[in-house]
Amino acid sequence: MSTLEILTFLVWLVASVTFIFALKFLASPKTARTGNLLGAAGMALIVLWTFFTHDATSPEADPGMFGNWWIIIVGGAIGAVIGWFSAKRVAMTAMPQMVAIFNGAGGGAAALVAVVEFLRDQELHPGELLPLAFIIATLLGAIIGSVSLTGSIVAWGKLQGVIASRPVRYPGSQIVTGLLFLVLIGLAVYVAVIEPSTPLFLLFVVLALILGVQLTMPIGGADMPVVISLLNAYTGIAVAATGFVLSNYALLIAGTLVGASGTILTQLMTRAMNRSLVNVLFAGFGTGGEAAAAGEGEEQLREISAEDAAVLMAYGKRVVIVPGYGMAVAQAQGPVRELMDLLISKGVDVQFAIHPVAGRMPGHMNVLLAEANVPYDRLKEMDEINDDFADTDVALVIGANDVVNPLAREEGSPISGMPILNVDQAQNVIVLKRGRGTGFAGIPNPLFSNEKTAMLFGDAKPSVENLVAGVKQA
Amino acid sequence: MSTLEILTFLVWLVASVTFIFALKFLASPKTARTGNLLGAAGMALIVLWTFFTHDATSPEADPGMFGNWWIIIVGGAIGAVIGWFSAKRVAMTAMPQMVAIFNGAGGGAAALVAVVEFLRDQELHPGELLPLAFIIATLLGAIIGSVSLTGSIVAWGKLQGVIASRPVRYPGSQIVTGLLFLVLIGLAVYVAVIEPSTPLFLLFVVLALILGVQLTMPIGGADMPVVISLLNAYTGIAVAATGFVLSNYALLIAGTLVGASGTILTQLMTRAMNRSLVNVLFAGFGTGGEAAAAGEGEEQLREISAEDAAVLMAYGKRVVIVPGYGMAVAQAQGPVRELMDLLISKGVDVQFAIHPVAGRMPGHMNVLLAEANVPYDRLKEMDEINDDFADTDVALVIGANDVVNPLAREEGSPISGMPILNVDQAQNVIVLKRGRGTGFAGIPNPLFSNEKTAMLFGDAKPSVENLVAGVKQA
Amino acid sequence: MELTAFELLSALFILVLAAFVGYEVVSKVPTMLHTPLMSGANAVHGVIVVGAMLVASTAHGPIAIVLALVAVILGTINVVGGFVVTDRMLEMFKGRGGGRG
Amino acid sequence: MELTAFELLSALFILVLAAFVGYEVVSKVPTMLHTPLMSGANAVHGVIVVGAMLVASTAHGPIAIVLALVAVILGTINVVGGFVVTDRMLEMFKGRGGGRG
Ligand SMILES: NC(=O)c1ccc[n+]([C@@H]2O[C@H](COP(=O)([O-])OP(=O)(O)OC[C@H]3O[C@@H](n4cnc5c(N)ncnc54)[C@H](OP(=O)(O)O)[C@@H]3O)[C@@H](O)[C@H]2O)c1
Ligand SMILES: NC(=O)c1ccc[n+]([C@@H]2O[C@H](COP(=O)([O-])OP(=O)(O)OC[C@H]3O[C@@H](n4cnc5c(N)ncnc54)[C@H](OP(=O)(O)O)[C@@H]3O)[C@@H](O)[C@H]2O)c1
Repeated sequence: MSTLEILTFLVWLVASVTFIFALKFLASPKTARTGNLLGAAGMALIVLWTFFTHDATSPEADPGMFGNWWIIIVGGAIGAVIGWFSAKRVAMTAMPQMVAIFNGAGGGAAALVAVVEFLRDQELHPGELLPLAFIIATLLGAIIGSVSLTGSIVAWGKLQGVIASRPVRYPGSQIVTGLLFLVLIGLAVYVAVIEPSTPLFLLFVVLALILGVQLTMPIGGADMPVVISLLNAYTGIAVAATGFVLSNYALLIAGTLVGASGTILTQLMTRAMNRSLVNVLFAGFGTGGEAAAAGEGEEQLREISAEDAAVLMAYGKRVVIVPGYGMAVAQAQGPVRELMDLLISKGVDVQFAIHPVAGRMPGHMNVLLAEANVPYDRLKEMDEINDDFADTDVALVIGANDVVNPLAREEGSPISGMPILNVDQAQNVIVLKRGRGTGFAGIPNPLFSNEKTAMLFGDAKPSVENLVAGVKQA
Repeated sequence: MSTLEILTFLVWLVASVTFIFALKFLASPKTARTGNLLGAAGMALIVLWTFFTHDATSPEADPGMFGNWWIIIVGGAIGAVIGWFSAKRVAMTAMPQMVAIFNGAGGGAAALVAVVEFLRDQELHPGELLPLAFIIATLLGAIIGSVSLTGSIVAWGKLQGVIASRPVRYPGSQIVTGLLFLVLIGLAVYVAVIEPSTPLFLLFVVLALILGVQLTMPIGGADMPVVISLLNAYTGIAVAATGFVLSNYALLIAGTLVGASGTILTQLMTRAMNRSLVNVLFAGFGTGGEAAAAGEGEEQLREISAEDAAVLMAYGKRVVIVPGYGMAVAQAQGPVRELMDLLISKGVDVQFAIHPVAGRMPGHMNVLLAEANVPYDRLKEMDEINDDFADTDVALVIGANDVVNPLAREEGSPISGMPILNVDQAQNVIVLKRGRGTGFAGIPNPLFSNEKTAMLFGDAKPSVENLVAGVKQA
Repeated sequence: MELTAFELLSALFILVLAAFVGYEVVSKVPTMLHTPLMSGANAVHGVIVVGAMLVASTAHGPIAIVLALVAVILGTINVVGGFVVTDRMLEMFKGRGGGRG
Repeated sequence: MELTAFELLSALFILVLAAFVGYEVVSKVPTMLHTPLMSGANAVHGVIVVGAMLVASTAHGPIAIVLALVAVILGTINVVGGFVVTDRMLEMFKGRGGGRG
């Protein structure tokens, strides 16, 4: 090994260590931001090192490869501009989609690297079978990367509303998936041990792309955060496989790290929703529209004016605000913060009850409220606050639905068993929503027809602004 | 690589994974025992595999090596018998010493392996310098293993009372240590890059053995658990170095695992004592006898009879028992358990307050009380119980001293800043000890002359038995 | 491209150990940080851009060059977008522990 | 005995990753388990007995043989004693959570 090669290994090691610390730091609130920056620094190191030395790590490098520098420079520039501006511009509520797209890009890159490697190898040794470990890793990188690419695009589409967010199923869809798998396995075996045919390899990749769509379409839009997390782990595995193919330990380690941490993270997410991963992937939960029609509609709901609601709160001793997905949609966090300040100045004790899966991504509410500068110590986790609703004067539910649905306590509903916030134990419950729309699970919510509950209909943002005005006058 | 060699690598991998799980499981109460068994299973696997295939892993194996089987069988049998019986026979209170000895054995083995490797290599290629990485690892294995061996023996001696447990220092001892280090470095450099002289290598080992003694003698006997933990980490590092020399990944991983986990464990231990590792290693804390003479002696201590103490407890509502090193020495845990049962049957609420560093090893009190079948839920950690002393009728201190010494709350004493159990907030304090002996830190304890405190002198075991008799009659 | 058995086995050891590290390191993450952690991990696998650069440097023929170019673009989007969006998410938490307006 | 640079570097990667695993895996251990964990870790480094077996199998000459024999004995004491004494310590905890007499 040349000195340059040895140095390259050491750079890989340093980069790997920064990635480990990046993940470690990201897992704790105090150090999270440093962790991200550290990861970026490690990435910069390895990218620059590779750029300036890449002939060193690829012993069979084309002598004319300096002619290829433009690919890296042009590609890097285009990618950096796209990545930078889309990340900077994206709205807070659209971040999950954004992460999906970035993840898909990584998966696509991994698949393409596998394809280019395969093509190049066939050019150098036409018709020659590749060593088994090598071709297995190549096929793995190609299939997992491709699934991650198209799966992420579907996830993005569902969250963005470009694709129907309800589970899309057609008769025999399971059979199609099964057949796809069989054909993919057949092709893989053929290419690996019988004949390294380029057209068949490309067919393999195309079918893998279709598989990605086929696997994610039947999943409801609201489960997409979990799907994104899973696809993120997939991309990690694809990257690890590529690292194996290229004998590059940095890719191997970084990919494996993400594969492992992404898997456990996906588990933690489904656990917070009290569901299993299998259930998320195959149950077609989150049926939205359909079930909604069946549910609500008929009961009389008690309405309340913003003024009356304001008075109730201003003269209460203790108000607990329960934010949900609707607050995010309405971007009402600013006015909510104002409402909190006002109430506190009137001597009311105000707290926020944060359900672990409120909103559409874990930590969604924390992020939004922090954005609006709500002090961290006013945010209480479910377990912390659930016993305190009994001596709460007003529970103000802003665009939350499933996380306060008492049906969860009974058998037989899709959310049975999910722990919920005990708002129905408060003296008064005021619910802000636009109309009779259901939440993510698409089921009716008996809380709204509870005698303690009063509804304040309308988009959450103007509603909260009206409450602010009301409290000022009260 | 032959198939057998590949299988050997896979066995190493499996064994390494069991070791990782062993440590992981050992870190949680529910799984600890399983973890230990798992580690033992992995060890059995790798030892048996190596035994039956060892020519596979050592390509330069002596053709006549079957003649050497007896070494392994005889050595293994002797070692197994010694290890098994000493581990089975040792008293609970002597376990730290036992661990020290086992650790020293491991360190000694690592050093010997390095020596034999060096000798063999010199026999095969006399006078030839070894590759740098290889000789560095050999020297590391030899020095760290040797220090661990003699250091562990000193630790054992101090705890067993064979060697003076006070810090042993002589004028210029620091200089001797410094010189030793210099000579060792000089020898290492010479052997590594100038001439691989066997006599100098052996001198290096002998000086390393002396270094182990030199480093541990100045440390007080009561700090030995920390020292043992540190030497344990050292042995791990020596084993890792040996794994490097032998190109054996199982040794490399297992050694590194222990090196890393031992280091963090040592830190956790010193933190529980509110001291730094540097302080433990160099401050000569735990001066025992010397400081004791200076401290107590003159104040009047209030004494109480066992009968009176028994009445006080039997008619109290709440008694908190504070066990310490003296309970371990007196082996009083059985009678203590009896006392607890009796008091509970009389309607008294009895709890145990466990200070993290009570006794001479972490968890010492938990182990002893569990041995006596005290239910786990009666053992309260310091933070849990410290606020409850205020409404405790009797705090019964059994052979504890430093962990209840209010001097810790003031500046300038060796234990300043160490969190203590707030026994002085109880209505009555009864202290069981033999006389005016000091605790591990060798300083007076103003608690004993506190007006709330009454002393019950005598060995803790008969004293507690007298209390039991007294409560029966009360 | 020939991989020796030793290289393969070394890679396997590294893979297993890295999987443990990945698992252990995030197993205690609070719910609040799930999304930033996912996003940060997403940025880390953007290291695939290094792989894209390596194949780009030896690509020849128009097909390989176009594919390599796309791979570099996608990989760079993953890296740059990933770290930037994660940083934006985490910036939101800065006011914590008593953030005033 | 010749180590190639590649072997060395692979070992280095494994070492670094194993150090992370070792650190992470025990960093949350409760005080109560410090001693058993120390003792269990002590047993794990008893794997040095494998090293002792390997050098024993190729030892020749009386000095090397005696040293190898002692190494095997010490290594075995470490392994056997280590696991047995740890098990004894942990056995003490069995009565927890309501152990009766
Ligand atoms: N957090 C996560 O990681 C995550 C991930 C995947 C799925 N989920 C699921 O998402 C759900 C979250 O529960 P949630 O209670 O937060 O929300 P939700 O159950 O989805 O309910 C949101 C409510 O907000 C109302 N709303 C929508 N837009 C609004 C606006 N502009 N102004 C006022 N109200 C508006 C809707 O009713 P109207 O249409 O009548 O206004 C709806 O009832 C859970 O079922 C959870 O399992 C969460
Ligand atoms: N737990 C650990 O991991 C660890 C490790 C290293 C050091 N340490 C240190 O050890 C100390 C532990 O504190 P501690 O309060 O448990 O013990 P301590 O401060 O060492 O005091 C023990 C007391 O027990 C008495 N005693 C001894 N034998 C007795 C017997 N047979 N019957 C009755 N009483 C007897 C002694 O007084 P008499 O001689 O008058 O009887 C002495 O005052 C702390 O300073 C700690 O930092 C702990």
